[in-house]
Amino acid sequence: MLLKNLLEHIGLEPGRLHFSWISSAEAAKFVEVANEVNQVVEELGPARFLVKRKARVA
Amino acid sequence: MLHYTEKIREIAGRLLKQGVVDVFIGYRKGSVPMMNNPLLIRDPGSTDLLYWDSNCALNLCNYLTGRKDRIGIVATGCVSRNIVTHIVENQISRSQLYVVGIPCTGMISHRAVIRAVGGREIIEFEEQGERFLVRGRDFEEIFEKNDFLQSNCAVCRYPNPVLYDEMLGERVPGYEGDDVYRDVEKVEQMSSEDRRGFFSRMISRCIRCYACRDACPLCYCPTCFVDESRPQWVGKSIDPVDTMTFHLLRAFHCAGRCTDCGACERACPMGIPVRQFTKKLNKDVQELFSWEAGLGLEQRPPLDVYRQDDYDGFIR
Amino acid sequence: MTAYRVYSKEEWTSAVKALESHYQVFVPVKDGDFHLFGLLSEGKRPDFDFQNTHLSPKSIVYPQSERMFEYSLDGEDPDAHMLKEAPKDFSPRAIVGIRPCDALAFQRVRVNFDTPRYRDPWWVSRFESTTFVGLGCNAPEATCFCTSVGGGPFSEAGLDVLLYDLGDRFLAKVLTSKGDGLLKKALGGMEADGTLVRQAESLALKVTEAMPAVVPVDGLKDKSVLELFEAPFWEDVAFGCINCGTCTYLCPTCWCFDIQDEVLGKSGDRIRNWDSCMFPLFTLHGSGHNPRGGKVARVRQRFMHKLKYYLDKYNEGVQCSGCGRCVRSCPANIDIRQVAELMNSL
Amino acid sequence: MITFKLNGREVQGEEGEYILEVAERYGVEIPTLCHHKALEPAGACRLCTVELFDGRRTRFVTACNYPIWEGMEVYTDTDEVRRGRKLIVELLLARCPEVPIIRRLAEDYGIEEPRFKKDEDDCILCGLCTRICERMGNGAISLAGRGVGLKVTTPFEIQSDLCMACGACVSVCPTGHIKLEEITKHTVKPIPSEYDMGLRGRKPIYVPYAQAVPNTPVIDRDTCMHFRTGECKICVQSCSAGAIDHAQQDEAIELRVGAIILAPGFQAFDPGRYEAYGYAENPNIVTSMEFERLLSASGPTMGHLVRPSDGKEPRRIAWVQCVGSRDVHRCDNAYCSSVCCMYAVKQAVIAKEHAGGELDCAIFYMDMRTHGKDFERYYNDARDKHGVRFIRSRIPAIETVKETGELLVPYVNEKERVVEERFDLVVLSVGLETAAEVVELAKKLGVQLTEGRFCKTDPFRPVATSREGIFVCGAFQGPKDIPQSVIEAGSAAAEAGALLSEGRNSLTLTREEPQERDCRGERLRVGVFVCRCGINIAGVVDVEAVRDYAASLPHVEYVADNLYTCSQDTQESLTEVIKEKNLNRIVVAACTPKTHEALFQETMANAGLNKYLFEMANIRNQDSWVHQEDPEAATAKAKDLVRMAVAKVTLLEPLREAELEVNQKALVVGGGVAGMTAARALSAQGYEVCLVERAQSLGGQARNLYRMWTGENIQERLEELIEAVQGDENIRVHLETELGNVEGFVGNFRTTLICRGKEEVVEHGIAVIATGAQELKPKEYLYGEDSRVVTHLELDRMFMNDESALRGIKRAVFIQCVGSREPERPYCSRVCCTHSIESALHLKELNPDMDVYILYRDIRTYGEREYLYRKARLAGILFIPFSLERKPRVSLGQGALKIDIWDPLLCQDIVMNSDLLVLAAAIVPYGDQKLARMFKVPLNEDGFFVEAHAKLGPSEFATDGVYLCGMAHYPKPIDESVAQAQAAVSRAVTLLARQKIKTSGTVAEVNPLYCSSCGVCVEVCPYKAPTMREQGPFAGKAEVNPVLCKGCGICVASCRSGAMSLKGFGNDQIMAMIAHM
Repeated sequence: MLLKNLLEHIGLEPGRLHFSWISSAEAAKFVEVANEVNQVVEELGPARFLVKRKARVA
Repeated sequence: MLHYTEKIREIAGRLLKQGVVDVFIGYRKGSVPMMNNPLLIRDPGSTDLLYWDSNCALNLCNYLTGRKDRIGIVATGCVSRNIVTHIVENQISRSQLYVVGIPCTGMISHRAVIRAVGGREIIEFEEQGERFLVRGRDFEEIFEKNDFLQSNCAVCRYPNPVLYDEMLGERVPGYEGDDVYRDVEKVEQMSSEDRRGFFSRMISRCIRCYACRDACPLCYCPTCFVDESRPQWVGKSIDPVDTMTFHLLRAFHCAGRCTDCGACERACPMGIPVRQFTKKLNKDVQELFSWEAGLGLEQRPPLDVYRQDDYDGFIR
Repeated sequence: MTAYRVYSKEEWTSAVKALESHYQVFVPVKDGDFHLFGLLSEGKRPDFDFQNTHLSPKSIVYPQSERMFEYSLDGEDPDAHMLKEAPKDFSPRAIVGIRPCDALAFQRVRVNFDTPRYRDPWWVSRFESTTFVGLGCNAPEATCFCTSVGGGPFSEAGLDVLLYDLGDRFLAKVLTSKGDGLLKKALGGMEADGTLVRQAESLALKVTEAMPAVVPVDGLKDKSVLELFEAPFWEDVAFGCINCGTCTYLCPTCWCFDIQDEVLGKSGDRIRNWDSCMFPLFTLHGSGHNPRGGKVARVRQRFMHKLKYYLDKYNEGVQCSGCGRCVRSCPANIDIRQVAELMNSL
Repeated sequence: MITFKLNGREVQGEEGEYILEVAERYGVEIPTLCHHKALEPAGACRLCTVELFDGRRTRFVTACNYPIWEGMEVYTDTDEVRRGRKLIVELLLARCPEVPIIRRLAEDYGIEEPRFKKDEDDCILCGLCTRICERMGNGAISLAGRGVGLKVTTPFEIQSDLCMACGACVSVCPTGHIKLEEITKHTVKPIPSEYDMGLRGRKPIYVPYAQAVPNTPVIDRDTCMHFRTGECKICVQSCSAGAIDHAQQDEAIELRVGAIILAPGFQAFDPGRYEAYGYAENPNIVTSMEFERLLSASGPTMGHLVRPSDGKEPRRIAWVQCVGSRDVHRCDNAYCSSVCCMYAVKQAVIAKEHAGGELDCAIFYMDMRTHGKDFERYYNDARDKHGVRFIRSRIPAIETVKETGELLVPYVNEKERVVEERFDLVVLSVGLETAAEVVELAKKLGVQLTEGRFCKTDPFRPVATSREGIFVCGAFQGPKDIPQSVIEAGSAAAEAGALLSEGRNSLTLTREEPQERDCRGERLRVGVFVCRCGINIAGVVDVEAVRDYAASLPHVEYVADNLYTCSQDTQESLTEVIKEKNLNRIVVAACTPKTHEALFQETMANAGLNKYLFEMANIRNQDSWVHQEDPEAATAKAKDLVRMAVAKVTLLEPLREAELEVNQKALVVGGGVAGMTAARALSAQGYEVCLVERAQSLGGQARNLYRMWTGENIQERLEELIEAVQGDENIRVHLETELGNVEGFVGNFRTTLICRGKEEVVEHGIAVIATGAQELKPKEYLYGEDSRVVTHLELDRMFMNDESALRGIKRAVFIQCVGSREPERPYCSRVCCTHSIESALHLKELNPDMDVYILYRDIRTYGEREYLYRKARLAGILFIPFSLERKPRVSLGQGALKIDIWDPLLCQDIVMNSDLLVLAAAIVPYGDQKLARMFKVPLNEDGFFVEAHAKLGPSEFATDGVYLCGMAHYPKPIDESVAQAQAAVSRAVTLLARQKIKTSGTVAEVNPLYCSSCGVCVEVCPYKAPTMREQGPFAGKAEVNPVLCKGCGICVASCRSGAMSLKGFGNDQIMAMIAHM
């Protein structure tokens, strides 16, 4: 929670970071969560914040 | 707080002479105005070097880590809280320490003072009770200390040491307002995008000197994550993402342990308000775990323990 | 070569502006609480009313992080597994308003990057494409000690032009043909007469003589390295040090760097970054051993390098230009002037 | 081997094969309508016509039945061929213009409208149906008629007896022409799946359910056509493993055994007998067992909740409780089935979760019996958080609304008025009963039954039947839930084990473990084995491509693909390959490590490799199963997974497993019934026991109890038990003793006992915690203020002392749930209802004229305890319910105890005077934090110990070597305490009997150079594996005891300094996988 709050505080879009607790017996939940995360993240589009591509240096 | 100096010298002399401690850690008057120099003495004869005023803001707890001898140390509220954390985290044992407690009326922000004189060079600083005087080449000004406190000191709820063997004076009142986290709340109210901009701009000046980390008594790992190479968690260039990653992780490693002593912010040569990161965590830790760091030897920081009723609303 | 031109302050501002079409022009700009060098082309307003920039202009020639090479690990790429030099910009640049101490610093550093045997192509190319327009110090700070280390508030070492601030105008002393060329590209100004030159010279003399701190470094040359190395004071000197990189990163004469590879997928960059002798990774061996493993050894290394090793190796003074930045900004108040005194009087 | 050319490419086939088969194998598609690989080809549809060049000339043949020959040249897709096929399709389209498969073909061949006159048929006369019928050995249909009159029909066109309604014809018909109903006289219905309660069909060859053990298909002889006609055997042809043998016979095996354990279970009550409920008529009335399948993700609707009648989502569901339980009118099951209340609550909550907020769930009950551990909390949540409605009313009948399939449920509401509610679905909470054949079996075995036809047992030996050496467990012992069944299973195993303990280990076979090769310093040689898993993987993923790709990866020395990598023969060849190629790292790309890792690791060990040099890539569960619709992406993903696994495996290092001796002594903490029983059971299995009791004498709470609900005298039995314990040579009893400290871990505990200030250290391999619980001292109802207000135990004491005053009492009142099921103690104390009724009956025995009232919230006389409830009512004891909101009020009035209570039946307050008020005080745990910390075992929020798994591990802790029984686990009666004590012992013996245990090699380790001594690891580890080194060069740094470490990784995640790593999951290994992703 602290991490999520901090990340979102410094500007990570809500919905970029998810937490879930899925036991190995909860296949349906896994699918559900995976799809949901997928959907939310797709709506957000590609991540830019905190993603390093090529170092921005001289 | 100047008047503490004599008492510190006297106590240090006594402790060293009686062999209660092997070394005594305090401050020496600095060679530059509003900058004091941490000092360790062994000889009861050199206690005159010890000095105390409202510019002793580098956290002395830093100098305790891993010491094996018996140590006398002066400690304000926040330093004592860090000493508590140090003891809880096995960095020093209580029995090695003789803590000389300082009821603290706050440290002066040298940056604010310089700003107040329009960036002109200050050559002399003199503390006079609740006021202080600064003198430059062609000016002289007297200020109220309370107007120039470091921002963490201005909202300090624990100015008195929480652990000590001897106190230097009467306890002083702590801050009682309920807006300790007003600065964090202000940022919280911004939009996600604005916050992103706010923090990106904030750290754009960072030169990756790690003064904030090195001034922090919580940062005592033998190898810091920024120095690890297998894997290399964070790049070493001044790439903005790497810089942000560094600040983020540094702050997170302090989650639930930070006493908001302000050493990081004071140490930053670029004047970056790095406490914006840790203070958000402090606020959340207080809200989620009702916890403030370093108040007692009995409990470990909240991220070290699991409790059934830990907040889990974020887990799906 | 010596010629003088005089500019009213407004004139000078537009003269600098005129340089923009020929150079990347770096000028002191106010940024929050302090001054820094900024690019004119980025819309920065020059502000010549400053003591010194908070950060030294070292990065203009020697960036804190610099991409040296690029490479590809993709077998399909015809240039796979080859280091290719990263594109670089060596176009002419001018640092206008550099303090004499910082100009001196480039000279002190040059012995490292530009030697008969080794030449750092990037440092040298940038250095050579740079024109240094100095601004003499009318009011050195209490922490300045350039005169003690071979410089002075109006020292001309390393400069192409030296400006004197004469209150309402600048007197520009042309020192090199490079400087001459620059002033020719600048607009305005006029030939200065002898009165102004004399006024400037007397100002320089007065200020130089009034320099407050004298830091003794005269005895260092004759001291034994080993004795200094084993001197008893290092532990006390180092005690307060928190091993941050402030002193070395602010220092105009610190030059150490570290080379890092950054790989993303199948492409990689070889980047060099400033290093600092304060850091644990500095001189860390592959074996895990570090000859300067602890705080005391690191602090000693910094001072020994600046004040002894450099002196012994190059015989060109100490590796310090007396700018005082480390003294002012050290969070723990470690003061090189006091250390120099300790070393000098051992 | 015959070589010929197919579309110009050289191909090979076996003698006797037809063109179509070979083409299929080489991936060349030839359209056909009448071909089935199990049947002889007929060349009926002509669609598979191809061009054949025999060296001299070209001709057209049907590929399905033209045998291949050396040197021939076949072209499957020339213009000529296409033209010919187009004509065939056009003709077919004219005949069957509406059949989808023909329309698709027409589209493929660019035909919009046939030029011929259109017909309205849907049979293309391909003859598949008749051929398959023949193959089934029936010949119930054939092609009859001639020329244009040719058609598929039955003999004489009448529905026939010959047809067995097997449905084979329907299954092969490409057009949907065949209607089984028209052919057969038999009713046509799918073979009901037993697992899905008949809600879904299954095949004659089937795996009973996905998790069945063994997970191999069986042939149902009753429906298999081969067993019915002697023909078919298609399965033999299709099984590439050659596993099918129709000749197998049942075998009678005679075993000589020392003990028998009966665990035949129960059968669900069949509500078809209740006409009033209309179960047999209305498909929307289902039993709870059927509903369970409807809710299940593996069920017929994949967990999507719909009504069976029309597939609509129900909006309102009702549960009707006690169907076939607590009922002597419509059936003979007077007992309570114990489990139905809880499962109904669970089903209602899950149904709501599945359906979202819209669903209304109502449960009609008589008494809500949620007496299990944590059940009451669940019940409260169901009501308060999920909004499940609970209505106390017995439902007399259910009516169907014909038009809508809705159901009308009439009931009596709280105002005593009959009302009716409509539901879309009604679930009958059917009870448990003993099957008739089990009753037969019992008779055969000479085992006595109770009046409810459950196995008769003794409370102090709850799993011993009336016949020596025969034990019972599970629902045959009495209706019960899973935790209690699992406990009894352990209990029965302990009883049997005690009989057989002398023979322990005499039949064990020990396996020779080959010498492990030291492969340090060797060049990396990775073997990659890609599994086809039959068609599970290969049906989607291009296994050969993945295999070839693996061969291109660095360090890979050997690759292979297997049909079933897990099969016995593959294991053998794997062992050979490892040895032959000197492989030193293995990757298996197959299914889940959860089920198969251990098998492959064992194979590696057999080949002399350290078993930790192994990595699995799950290309089935995580790939072929989830990306069926996109084989290309699935193949790419399989390559990714293999590449990652190879990247990781190259960085793996051999790990060691520590082996430790198990101390053969046991410690039992607590000298009550549970503790003593555990001690006796351990002793009976031949182990030494140290029994610790803090009181001055043995016996615990049982000392305060008068009679069992079955009437036995407890004190007599307790004395026998105490004597047996004291006389047992294997048991050392420590009275007035408490635990000072516990060190060590499973197999090697060192416990300090403190007895009157003196300390003694005992070493033991396991510990059983049986510290019990105690009766609450109530703070209400004038308890402690008036001597006539007593608790159960106090009343029992009066019974035992045979106090004559009791006989003079005119009126006695019992109040239930005193301190239980209250907000501050939200659990049911389980035993009080039975205890109150038993005491009330005893009062009636003492003085039949006494008025006895029991004021209750729900009477929870579960199982056969229900008889006692009935007996009490017959004996004239009066029961008045109350709710938590309207609790009885007790005051003093004119020398008597005055009790006010709202009677919901009369809808008014009743005031009664009483001479005796008995409070059913709650059972409260000791909440022994110190003990919990010493053994690193958890307490729940109520203060009871938390077992390893509520259902599957009820008598043990998650901490190895520590076991749990009795009331320290949860309030329970003596018989259940005894069972759990024996269960705990049986779990303990599985460990003790091994004498040596191996720990996992996957443990955490510390890099002391990185350790900052902060102690987070010590703090967070639930198993106390990390400690701070006390001496040596790294004194003050953390270290991990590999024996204690469970490899959970929590320390690794918590370590700020990066000093902790989990072997086999190190930073470099995981980063390598990420880098290769």
